Amino acid sequence: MTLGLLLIVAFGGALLVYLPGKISSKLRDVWAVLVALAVLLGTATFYGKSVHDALSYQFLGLPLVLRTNDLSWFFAIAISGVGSFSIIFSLSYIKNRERTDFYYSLMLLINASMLGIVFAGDLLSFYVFWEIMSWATFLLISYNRGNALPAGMKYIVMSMTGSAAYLVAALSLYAKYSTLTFSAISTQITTASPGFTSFILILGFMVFGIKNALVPFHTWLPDAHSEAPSPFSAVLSGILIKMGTYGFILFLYVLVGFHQFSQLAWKAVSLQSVLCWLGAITIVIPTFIALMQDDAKRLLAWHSIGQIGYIILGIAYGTSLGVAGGAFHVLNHATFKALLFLCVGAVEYRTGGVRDLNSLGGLMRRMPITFIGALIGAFGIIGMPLTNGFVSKWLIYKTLILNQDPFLAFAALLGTWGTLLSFYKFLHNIFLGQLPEKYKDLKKAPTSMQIPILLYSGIIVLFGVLPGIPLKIIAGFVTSFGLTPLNVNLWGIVSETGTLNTINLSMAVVSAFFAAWVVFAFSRRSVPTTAQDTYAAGASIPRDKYQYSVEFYNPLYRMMGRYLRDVVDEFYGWLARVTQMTGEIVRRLYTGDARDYVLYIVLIVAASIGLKIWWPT
Amino acid sequence: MRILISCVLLVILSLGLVFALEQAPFGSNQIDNADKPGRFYLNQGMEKTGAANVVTSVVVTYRGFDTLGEVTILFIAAIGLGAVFHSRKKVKRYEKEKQSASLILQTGCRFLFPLIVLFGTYVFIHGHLSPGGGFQGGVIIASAFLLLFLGCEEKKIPMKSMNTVESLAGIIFVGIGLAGLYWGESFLENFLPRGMDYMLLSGGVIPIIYIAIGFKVGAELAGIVAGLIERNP
Amino acid sequence: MVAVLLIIVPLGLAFAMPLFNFVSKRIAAYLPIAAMVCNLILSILLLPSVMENTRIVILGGLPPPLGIHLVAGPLGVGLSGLISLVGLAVSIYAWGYIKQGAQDKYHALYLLLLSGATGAVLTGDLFNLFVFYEILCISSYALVAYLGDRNGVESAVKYLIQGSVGSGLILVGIAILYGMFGTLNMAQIAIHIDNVDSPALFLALVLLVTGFGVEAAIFPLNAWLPDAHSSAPSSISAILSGIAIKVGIYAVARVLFTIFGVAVVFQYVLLLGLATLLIGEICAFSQDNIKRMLAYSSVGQVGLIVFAMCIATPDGVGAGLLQLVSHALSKAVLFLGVGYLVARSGSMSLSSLNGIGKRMPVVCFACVVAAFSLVGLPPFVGFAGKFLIVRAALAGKSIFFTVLIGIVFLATVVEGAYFFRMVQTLYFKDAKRQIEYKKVPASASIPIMALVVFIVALGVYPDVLLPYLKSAAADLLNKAGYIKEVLG
Amino acid sequence: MFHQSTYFVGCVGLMIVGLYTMLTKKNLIKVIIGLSLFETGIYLLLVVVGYIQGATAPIFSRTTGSPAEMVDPTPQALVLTAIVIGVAVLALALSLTIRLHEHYGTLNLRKIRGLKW
Repeated sequence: MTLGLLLIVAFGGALLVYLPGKISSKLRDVWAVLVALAVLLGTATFYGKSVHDALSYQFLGLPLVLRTNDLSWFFAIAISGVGSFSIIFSLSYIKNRERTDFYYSLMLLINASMLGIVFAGDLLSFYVFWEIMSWATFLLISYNRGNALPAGMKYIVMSMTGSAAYLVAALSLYAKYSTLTFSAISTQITTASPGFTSFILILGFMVFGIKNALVPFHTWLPDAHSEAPSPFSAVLSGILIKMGTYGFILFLYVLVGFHQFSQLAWKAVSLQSVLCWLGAITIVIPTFIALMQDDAKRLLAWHSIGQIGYIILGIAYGTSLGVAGGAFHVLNHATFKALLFLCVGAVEYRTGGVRDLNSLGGLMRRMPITFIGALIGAFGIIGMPLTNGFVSKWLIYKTLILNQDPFLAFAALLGTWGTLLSFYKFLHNIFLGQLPEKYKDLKKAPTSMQIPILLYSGIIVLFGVLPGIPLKIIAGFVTSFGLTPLNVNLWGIVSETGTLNTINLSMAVVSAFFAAWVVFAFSRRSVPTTAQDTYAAGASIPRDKYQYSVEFYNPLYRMMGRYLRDVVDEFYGWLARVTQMTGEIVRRLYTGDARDYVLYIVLIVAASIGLKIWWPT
Repeated sequence: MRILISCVLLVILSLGLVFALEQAPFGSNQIDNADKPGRFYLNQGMEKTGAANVVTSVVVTYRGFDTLGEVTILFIAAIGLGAVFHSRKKVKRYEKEKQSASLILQTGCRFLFPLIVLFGTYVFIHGHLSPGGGFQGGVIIASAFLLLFLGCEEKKIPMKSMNTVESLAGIIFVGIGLAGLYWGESFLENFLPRGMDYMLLSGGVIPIIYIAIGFKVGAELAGIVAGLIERNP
Repeated sequence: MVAVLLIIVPLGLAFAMPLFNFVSKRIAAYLPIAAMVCNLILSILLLPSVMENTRIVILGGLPPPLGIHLVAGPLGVGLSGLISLVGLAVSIYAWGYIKQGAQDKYHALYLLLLSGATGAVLTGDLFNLFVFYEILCISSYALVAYLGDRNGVESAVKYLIQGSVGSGLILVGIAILYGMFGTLNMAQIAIHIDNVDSPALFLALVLLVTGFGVEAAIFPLNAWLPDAHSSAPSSISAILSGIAIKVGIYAVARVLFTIFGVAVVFQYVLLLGLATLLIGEICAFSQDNIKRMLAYSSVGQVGLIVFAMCIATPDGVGAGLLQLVSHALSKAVLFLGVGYLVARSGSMSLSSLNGIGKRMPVVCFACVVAAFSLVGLPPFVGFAGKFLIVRAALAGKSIFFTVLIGIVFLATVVEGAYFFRMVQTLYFKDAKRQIEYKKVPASASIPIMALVVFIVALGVYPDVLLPYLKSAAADLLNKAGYIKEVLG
Repeated sequence: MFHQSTYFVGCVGLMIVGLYTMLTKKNLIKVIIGLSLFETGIYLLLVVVGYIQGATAPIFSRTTGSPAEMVDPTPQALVLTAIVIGVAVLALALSLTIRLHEHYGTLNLRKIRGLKW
């Protein structure tokens, strides 16, 4: 199987969904799942291979290259995994909606285009797939209608700004080196002037920062994530925004090279430290904004931004531990964030679209599998030992501490606290506490939803216990960037000052759990009583609002709220309004009076004559 | 305000035009150049085409393609007018004020009409010999129709036959051009013998084309006039 | 020699229209289709031979400097192929779309418009260019007012006034050039122009560019465009946007590059093009009337094409030409599609089209593809155009152009914003009223889909156009080559 | 006779008067008259461009006929074409004006502004 064939299968499968869809919806579902699995399998066969195919097809006289290596494969397998899990989850989630053909087609198309991005071997094909991904994502974000429309607009406008910057960067490189393939550029760029390299890199940060939701460019993400259909939110948050991370790695390590990057500075401020601090800000502020959210998906969305901060911090830090941590966090975030979105999706599916944290509660007994999934996902994102999130965060902390960067380390730590707080709220408000009356008869999530939830949970624990599996691949490409090689074994990773050994760790954690279980199992059980009788003297009260978890962190919010305004978003909104107003003013030029139009013609002739007189050349 | 701006702009424009035009070497000194088309037409036009009126030979053969375009533009104006007026409601407003022309006027019109048409025909038939030509003749014929409209209101021009004349004349023009392509070497080539100088039958295809143009222009302008004064839909 | 038929066939058929009308009223609608099929075949047959060396078609029996002649070069024949392709699609569409008014007159005018456009791109004589340009303009004045409704007539009047002033300026320019050089042949003027330095020359340049600029809709000469494009019948909007503007751009480019070739003026026009781009896109952004929005978007695209051409390298001109092709195809699809959308929903306001995508899937799909192509998204042809433009602009490695490209992209983002808003309106908004929409007839959906196929096919494989673009750009830019081809 | 530039001044003057009328008059008919004036100026300019002082019309006859003493025939042919184009535009403009008057009941250009912005 060649890469070209894989992409043809992926794209063809996506576009041909309409055909079985015309016959029956069952057939279409089967087709979609089969295509997704076929792509997953196909991707898996490239494990460990290094391929470099120049296609016979050329675009505008420029050769197109597909290539794969450890880095690409790492991302590709994550893409096709998350993609196929989401497709399976969609089977029942999307069943009763309209335009399901469209939905599946776009899901597969986005999947295919993301694969194309990571397999692209030159800047042009990268861009083509990137753009296909962007507009397909736009269509799918808008799928939910209502609030989703402005969210989609926000996304696509920012995304287009990014692609514009990309095009400028890519074609500046082309103008200088008359090639667009990564390999050729990376050998030639070593001689470039610092100014040119910074120009390219800053444009690149803009492009990938937008997709990645790095802080000044993050505003599209909360809206888009929360308004998209949940299985797609999983893809969006899990892997689509990581294409930005891939781009970061590509520009920083593959094209320019870390050594060159670390030397770029303007006066005392180096580009690297700017990026690191952006990462740190991205960790802290969005995490605390997330804490205040009452919409389950919005909360998750803000956390996506926060977690991206860890990834960027790790990657920009540039030590091999940091890069490995960042890259591993990509995979981990893909698993636990997708899992969390799917759990919320399952809840949403059963409760009829409710995702307001204040009106849910006590669903643990009604939807146990979903609860377990959410629990493991939350553990993962907090970074509890035994989950994969722990390992990647450990790597990042370790490198920050080793290099004696207390402020960055503190920022990372602060982010974790925020995460802990908000996921306590998340878990509690949905699954624990009291079950509202109206959800008494809630059924379990359908099997097609439980399968991906369980699979994700399994993966999180597996990679948490045996982090060596992915770390081996990561160590492979980290070495290829010219960083110090990592010493990885199946149980963990060896660093200069300490060794991560998950076996010991898991023994400890499991015994702690066991001890806790013993305590709880043999102590007295709490007896649930109905709460409303004590209040209001028997008058009927709005029960939904009397959950004690309503407005969970209200005091905290009152304290921090005013510092957590999304200033950037307000700025972009202002910008949009200014554009609109400019349009309103500018179009007054077209006065509707025919004489004015003649005046314009005379004006331009007279102006030209005047220019010629004042400015004879 | 508007007047002020206009004045300023127009002053700049006119000064620019006048000064620029003054510095340009116009007229005499350019045409003496023998490879210039103007000189060439004067020196050899008569011999090549046999038309005594050099302007006509330029209009009909050398720049015949322009003339074809020009005829087309008139045609466009005629049918465009028809299209614009097509869906129009009949306006009755002006009917009341109408007053039929006096007998003298009516008789005079009827008397003059054939004479004017004859004159117009003369002008376009002799277009290659004397000043005048298809356009001029056509306009004169159209003016005869205008007179008819003004004087004798009950007269209607037969629109259908006008259209036919227009269409046929146009096809003849194009047909002659294609015949030139077939028998000669290029479109609109003067493929007929040039005939005797200064005689009516000279100039090869020029008189034929001019007659076609004359009919076409006459019919079209009459149609335009008719359209504008609402005689016909 | 055959190239003359490209002009003569539609012209002759239009002349014969009243005669055919006697036979049957229904023939009128078929004549444009027949003429355009014939032109398309002719152009495709001519193109390969013309690519090797330009053919000079003598008219009226005199060789080039003396008589009028057509220059069947790669640019001219290629553009006439584009004209006949779009013209064919639109005439098939019009066959089912034009149901009111004097239909035979519509089809005759339409044929004349196309023959005017073809003549303008093929001719090698300046005055002849003017004449055909006028044929194009005058027939479009009449066609804009074809329906006779208030908006149509009003916009036609404004279009006519502006257009006529523009033509007058062209005529003054021609008069100056003729007075100075005693010839109207573009190649010969081009020879002489290099030896003369006179303020009159500059004046002629300004007048010609301004005059042709009115049809090319360069800011601020484009005030007629939003009115005319939005109130004409949709088939005519498509042809005006797809073809008529392009002829204007061709004429401007011909004058600028082939006749004058003054480098300083390029930058001036380039800035004008940039202004056109920005103003068009911003105005379109704040429009709610969908046809007006598309019209302003045409303004913006014209700005982009002018910008690309005024980079004045072979790459830049080629990119501009590709963008021209892409815009012609995409905008034709959009206007044709929106024509039926507007007809079915009964209003041009964007909000009346809410959720219409479900009722009219084919047309809306086509519109979305065309919109994506205009924004420049792969894998549609607009992407290739945009890509080449940026490549050409950055090839000079000058900071000036990098900044300009930034502005271009600003405009593109704005453009994307309103096109994506349109897509959302078509598909993702709930229809307020429940109306049973009639299906779109095949006479509309087939040409639209055919154009969509072109958009996608050229987008996936734009390389087929590359050699053509290269020689067409050379045709336009290589002054010495052009002179040599024409005068031998 | 006059110096040649005198003619230019006349032509330009006519054009400017036409343009001034177009720019300042509110009535559509007057604007069209201005257009007509403007075009007339251009026709004159075209004729002037080909004029040679003292030369005759380019028509041969049995008695006269020295090509050297004739004016350039090309501009005259051009003027012929241009005039016809002008007539066509004028006819179309007037017909559109009639239609416009039916719709608006006025020819005041300040009021005929159904399409703007």
